[in-house]
Amino acid sequence: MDQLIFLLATGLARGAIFALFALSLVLIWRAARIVNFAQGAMALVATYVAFAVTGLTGSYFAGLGAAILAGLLVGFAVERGVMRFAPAGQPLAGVIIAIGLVMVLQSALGILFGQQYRPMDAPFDESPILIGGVPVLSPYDLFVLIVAVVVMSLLGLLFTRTSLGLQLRASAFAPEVSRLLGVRVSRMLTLGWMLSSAVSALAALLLVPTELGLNPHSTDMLFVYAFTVAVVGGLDSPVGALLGGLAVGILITLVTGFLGSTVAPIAVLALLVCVLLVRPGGVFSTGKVRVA
Amino acid sequence: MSTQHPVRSSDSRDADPRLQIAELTVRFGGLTALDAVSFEVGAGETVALIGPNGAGKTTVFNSVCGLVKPSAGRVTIDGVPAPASPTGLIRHGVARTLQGLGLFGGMSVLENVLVPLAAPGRSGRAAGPGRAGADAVTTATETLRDLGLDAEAQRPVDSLPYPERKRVALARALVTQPTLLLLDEPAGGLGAGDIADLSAIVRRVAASGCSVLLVEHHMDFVMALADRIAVLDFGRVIACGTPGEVQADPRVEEAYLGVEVAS
Amino acid sequence: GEAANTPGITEDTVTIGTHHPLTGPAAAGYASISAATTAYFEYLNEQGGIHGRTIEYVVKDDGYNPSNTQNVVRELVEEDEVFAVVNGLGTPTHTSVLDYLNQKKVPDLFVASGSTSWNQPEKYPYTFAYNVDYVAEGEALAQYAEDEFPGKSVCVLGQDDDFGTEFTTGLQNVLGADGLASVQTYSVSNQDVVAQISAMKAAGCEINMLATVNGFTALAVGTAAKLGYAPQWFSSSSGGDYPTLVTFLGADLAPKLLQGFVSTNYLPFGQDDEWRALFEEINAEYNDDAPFDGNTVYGMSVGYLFAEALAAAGEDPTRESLIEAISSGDLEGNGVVPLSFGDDSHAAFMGVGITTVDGGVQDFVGSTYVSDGKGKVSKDDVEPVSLSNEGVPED
Amino acid sequence: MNRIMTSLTGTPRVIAGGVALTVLAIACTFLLDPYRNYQLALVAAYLCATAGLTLLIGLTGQLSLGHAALMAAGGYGYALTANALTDAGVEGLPRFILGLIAGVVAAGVIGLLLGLAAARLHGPYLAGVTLALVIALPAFTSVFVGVFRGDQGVQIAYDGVPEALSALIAVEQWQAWVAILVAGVTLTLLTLVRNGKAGLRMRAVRDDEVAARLSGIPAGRVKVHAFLVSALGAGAGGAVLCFVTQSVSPGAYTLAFSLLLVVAVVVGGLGSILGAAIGSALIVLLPWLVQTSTGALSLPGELQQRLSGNLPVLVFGALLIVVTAVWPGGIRGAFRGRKASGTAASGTTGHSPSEPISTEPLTTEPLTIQPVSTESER
Amino acid sequence: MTALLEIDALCAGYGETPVLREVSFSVQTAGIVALLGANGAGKTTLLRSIAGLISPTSGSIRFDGVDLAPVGVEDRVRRGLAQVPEGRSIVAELTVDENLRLGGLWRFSPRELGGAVDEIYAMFEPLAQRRNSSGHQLSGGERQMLALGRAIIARPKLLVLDEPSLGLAPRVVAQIMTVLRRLRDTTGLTVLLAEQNVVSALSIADHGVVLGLGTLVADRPSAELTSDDALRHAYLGF
Ligand SMILES: Nc1ncnc2c1ncn2[C@@H]1O[C@H](COP(=O)(O)OP(=O)(O)OP(=O)(O)O)[C@@H](O)[C@H]1O
Ligand SMILES: Nc1ncnc2c1ncn2[C@@H]1O[C@H](COP(=O)(O)OP(=O)(O)OP(=O)(O)O)[C@@H](O)[C@H]1O
Ligand SMILES: [Mg+2]
Ligand SMILES: [Mg+2]
Repeated sequence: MDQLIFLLATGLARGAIFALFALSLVLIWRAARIVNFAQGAMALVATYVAFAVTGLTGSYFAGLGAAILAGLLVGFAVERGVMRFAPAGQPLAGVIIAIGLVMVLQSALGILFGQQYRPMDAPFDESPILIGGVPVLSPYDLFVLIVAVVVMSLLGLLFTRTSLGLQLRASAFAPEVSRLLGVRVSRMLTLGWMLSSAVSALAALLLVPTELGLNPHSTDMLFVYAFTVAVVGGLDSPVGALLGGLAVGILITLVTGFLGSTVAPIAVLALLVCVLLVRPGGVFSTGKVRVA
Repeated sequence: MSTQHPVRSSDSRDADPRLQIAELTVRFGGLTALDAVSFEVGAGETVALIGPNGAGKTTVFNSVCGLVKPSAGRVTIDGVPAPASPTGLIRHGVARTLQGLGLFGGMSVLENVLVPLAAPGRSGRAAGPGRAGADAVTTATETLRDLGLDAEAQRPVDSLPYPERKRVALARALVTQPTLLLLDEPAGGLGAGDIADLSAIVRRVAASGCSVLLVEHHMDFVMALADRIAVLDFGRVIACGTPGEVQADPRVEEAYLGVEVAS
Repeated sequence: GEAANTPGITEDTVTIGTHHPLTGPAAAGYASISAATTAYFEYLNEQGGIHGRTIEYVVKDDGYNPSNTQNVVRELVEEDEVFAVVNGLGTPTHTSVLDYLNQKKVPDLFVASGSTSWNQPEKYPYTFAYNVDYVAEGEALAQYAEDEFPGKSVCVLGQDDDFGTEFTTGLQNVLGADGLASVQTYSVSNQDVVAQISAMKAAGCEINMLATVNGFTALAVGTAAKLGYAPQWFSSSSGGDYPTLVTFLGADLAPKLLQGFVSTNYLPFGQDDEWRALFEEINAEYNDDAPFDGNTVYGMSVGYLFAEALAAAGEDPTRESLIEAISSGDLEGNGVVPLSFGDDSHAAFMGVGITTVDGGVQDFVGSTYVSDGKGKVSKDDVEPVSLSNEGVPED
Repeated sequence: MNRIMTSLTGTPRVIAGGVALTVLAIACTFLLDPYRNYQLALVAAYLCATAGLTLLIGLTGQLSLGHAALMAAGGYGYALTANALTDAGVEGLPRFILGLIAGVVAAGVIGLLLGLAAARLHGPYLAGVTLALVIALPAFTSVFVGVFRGDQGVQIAYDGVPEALSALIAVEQWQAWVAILVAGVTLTLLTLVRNGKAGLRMRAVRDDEVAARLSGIPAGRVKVHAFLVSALGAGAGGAVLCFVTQSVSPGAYTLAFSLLLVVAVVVGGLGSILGAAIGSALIVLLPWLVQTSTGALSLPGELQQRLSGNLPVLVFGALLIVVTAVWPGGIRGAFRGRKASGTAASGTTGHSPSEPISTEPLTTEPLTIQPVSTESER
Repeated sequence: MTALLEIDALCAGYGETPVLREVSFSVQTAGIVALLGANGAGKTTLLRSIAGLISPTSGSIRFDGVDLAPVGVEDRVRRGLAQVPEGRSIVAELTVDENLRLGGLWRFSPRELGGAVDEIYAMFEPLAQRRNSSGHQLSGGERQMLALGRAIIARPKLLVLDEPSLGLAPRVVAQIMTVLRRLRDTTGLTVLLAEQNVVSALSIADHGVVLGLGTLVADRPSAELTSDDALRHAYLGF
């Protein structure tokens, strides 16, 4: 029983990170209608920057700030420098370019910093607090959860409540029409990339201390699980990303705890299939569209 | 043409109307798009369905085609219930054009018209692509010729001017040699000249014994073509009768035609 | 003479090759091995090489992906025409080229993995193992546990592949089928072992056997610490390299967390070992002073063993003479236990020395366990091979 | 008229073409050294899969990231059957044929299941499921370790060159022959599907599902068929790959590999079999070319080591970006493009005016959305 | 009375295919000009060039005295040049309300925006009923109304419409025409209106410009156009 509670708690914390990264995928989907396979690699670049900054200043939060800043910059650079050139007529082109980008970034990092892991310390204690003798969340886990929820709600507000969010969505759905309405589409696109990239950087930075450390492949699995999370939740729905993330996080931890880690990916696949068979557009998909 | 649209055997003609819509009701969430709509299209008859925007005209079509599920009411074709899925329509001898174009953008004109003929169960699977394919091409080419499109057969459909594209959509419907043709705003966006040609085509089709149900906002076109007109407003049939009667009907005037702005 | 038409052999060079992960997730743990081997060969070549031939070591990256391994190994054999493949790394990767190399009759020497597959002389006459196999390691550690910590409840955390399973088999050979209080597994793709460790804690495990790579050893120990759980750790040599563990756990924490950490080793890693001293020099001079750890010793030792075999293969070595030289059983190597090569054994080591960490220093405790390959381990005190001729095998 | 004529009456022509190309390819093997022949065999094996994939993405707009898993299914199907037969004393050709069939069937079954899901999903959602499948592959092999032998995978007995030929050719060349033959058959069949009615139906569903259904095309079934067909191709590819390398293991069928297959078909030119061929050759040869060329430069110690692995990946990635940016329609499209750029589509259907019209379908329903949202209502 | 829009010797096309040849005319402030011509005459091409979606091969477009050549699409809108594109281009994924707000964003403060939107609802009551449904669900006509409302919400100087009557019920067409007329009379809005529906277009236009196969064939007061039978039969088909 205690074991169960503990696993639930840790799963929650893990899920929060998935959720955050999934959110960044939702962002980019909403802003550019593309699933960005380079998201992980981009986040990693920012995380390396953060690592360097923390190393110099000794302050984790300086690093955190740096990560977000670097994330914004990377997003800007990628959109203006690479994605711009994705040809319009061929929708898959963007995806292929993203894949190319992954190769470039990861190998570049490998060349610059080598393949070995660079351990990173968490800003807070990672040993769980005991509640009634039962170990639950660690302070760091709490920190992660809080950050996730805050970022989530801020972005939720941005998209649904502000006119900026409205413009971001419009330019993603119908660039030409939006331009005819005076929306600065290309600016919106860049902005979307920057936001999304920053959020993913944040997620990666939160993940690394819980794992072996920084390495050109630290975010590989994070991206994969986050993508499935985003799909489960519905790629257009930040709320879906949050709940989906927590669900997948808990699922993985529980399965690992009771059935063994090997089964976890199968469980995720099962979850995905079940959800999508019931709701092909993800749990939080908006109602069906008129066909004719 | 007459070989193109063989007149159905006379008995089935006077037995049931080709299309019968009875007490048809369609709801989308809170909104009632159709409210107990009833009317018929007799064999060889041309009926026009008019009404304000959002009145439910296209929804009527969608219900006939099995694209939306009626909340209540019946749709029967030649006395048998309309198929639940659009896929079955052709077997009932029904063909429809979509409001707007709905063409297969990545294909040539001929390929567009070939699609209905490539549907499973048509021109025998056993025959395999070879033989049946040849027939299909011949049929399709004939249809294109009838609509004066044979010269364009190989052009990518996207590269045609709008009126031609509109006609390709019509050809794709006619190629299955339907006995009931549903046209959703066939004249939309066409210039006077093209509209005249269109009327001629529709007349020809009707003359060959094919019933036509058409939705159109272009009044001269409708009045000239239709044997009868049904008027929808807020999902209800507010008038039904000959063009003359309908045009005279004050409610129609008020709900739909409106008064031309005096310059 | 014969050498003329032997692949990879010229008047003054011997070309050999290998496949190692230099990129991809697996690269982190292993990339430094081939560098060390290369460094040793450079040192050797400066000393004049073997029979006047210098050794060219072609290292191909396979990213730990079997299909890449198949490509690069074929390239080594067909294009680069290597004399032998030496120290190809990884069980899944090397398994995928095992048949190919033997069909092509290419010496496939000193495979860098503890799988028992490499020791099948009849089926794979050209393949020779290097690592002590996982079963033997498991047996040794289990035996040591029984000798030194009698009556404690033993558990295992293993990688979900042959490494984990064979190691666990070894443990059970000694402790009995039901001798393990809890068996946990992890997969490398998921760097979160909280669930497993908390399960071991819940099961009241006192001795935790680890069939883990270094990174996951660190994860396991670190996670346990966070959970306020301090069992006795036993680790296979593949994941028990103290210098590497320090890089994960941090120089301040590692000595505390790893106090009393038990592991195995079969190579001259002892603090005051003369081999180690030599290797440190070579590392400083030919490997631009890369961090010196277990991989360094491992890589250079493999290099030395190959050099010794090549020397024994004669003036004009052929692939056959090389195989004979190794099967003859005359090679000594530089291990803490003697080599077990012979006509009916293609295993390099059947025994291991036990190491422990004390005050941040990892060293042999002096007890050595040797497996008979049939589930029996015996403690015996064999003499480590001593350094001679500056680590350059005499022709 | 030609394309349609070939498409609907050209069955014999397509077969003749297939035979001719197969013979040509086999003739080429005599010009190549063993390693090149091995690479040729790889290209042929990949081609079976990419051809199926290009059909799926190009003709129905369904994006699958799971074709690595389907190839793996083919590989395991082949390996397990071949081993069983070996134990039963069956050898040589019969063993190969039966193994191949088993592989294709295995992939087909999984493809069918995926297809059933795919019929309801679209764009990124389908991509998500298929991606999860690939990720779960190693897990499956570890859970059913008894059958699939975990990450070590299954090894099979090696077929040498038949006596008749053993004097003439090396084993690599023989393997190349087998691979080419299988690829030849697979591609011919796929081409027939593509040019025939089935292909027309798929494209109709892709271009406008509603219009297609109104034309009597059962959209759902067509999508499932497409997935099945392309899975069969992948299965054949996996089986051949297993035959050539005598082993199949999950480590070889990673997400990266799946993505590489997609890269191959897109860079080659979506919907075009020739494009798939170009793409397959590209993903086999380009990394190796770059590898060798970058391997040429020699640097000291650790840096050398870092570069040796990473530089090729970096260059490959960069090339990928450039090629995609320069040739929207893929390399194949680049050739047609030059021919066709005279005629241009009217803006209303989402083709940008400048975009060349080609009978090769270039649009799809992918991870990025088409500008359908602005399209005039139907 | 000054010209708000001046088109001078404009040539434009797609790729190598030229569509417009040397088209010149001007639109007076607070005037309503009907742009007529058969399908394919080049009306849409002309309007897209004015909006900046197509860059002319030669010739100039001046709006409010400035040459538009260097001005980007968004900025043309922000200078008061609004366009209702051909084919009911709304953002189908957004709700009716969001579509309208989008139109007024750059113009109004969030506070004013609400009011502006309500004015549009007052103009087209069918939209008011569907305000929260997504564009996907709208009927053809509803979409057309939305597109129009969204263009005028920002109170542009010049309103360019490409076949607004397309798919609209006669009553709504009449309504729209009256709305345009009223806007012109009250706010001094200038209108350039491409139409197939010649009759209703000329019913409000005070000037007619006729395109034939990409060249200008007539530029006269409406009254003259309707009375010139030759022209009517040749290009206007009634
Ligand atoms: N799938 C749907 N979901 C929700 N509402 C719908 C759907 N389809 C139609 N409606 C609504 O039902 C009403 C009738 O729509 P319909 O398309 O039938 O109108 P219409 O008569 O064709 O109008 P128009 O002449 O403008 O095409 C409209 O208010 C429309 O918004
Ligand atoms: N994207 C395009 N690419 C190539 N040619 C085009 C494109 N769009 C239109 N054309 C051609 O340019 C010419 C003018 O088209 P345009 O749409 O401007 O005419 P229009 O007057 O608007 O016709 P309609 O009344 O049907 O809207 C036509 O011949 C058309 O085929
Ligand atoms: Mg309608
Ligand atoms: Mg137009």
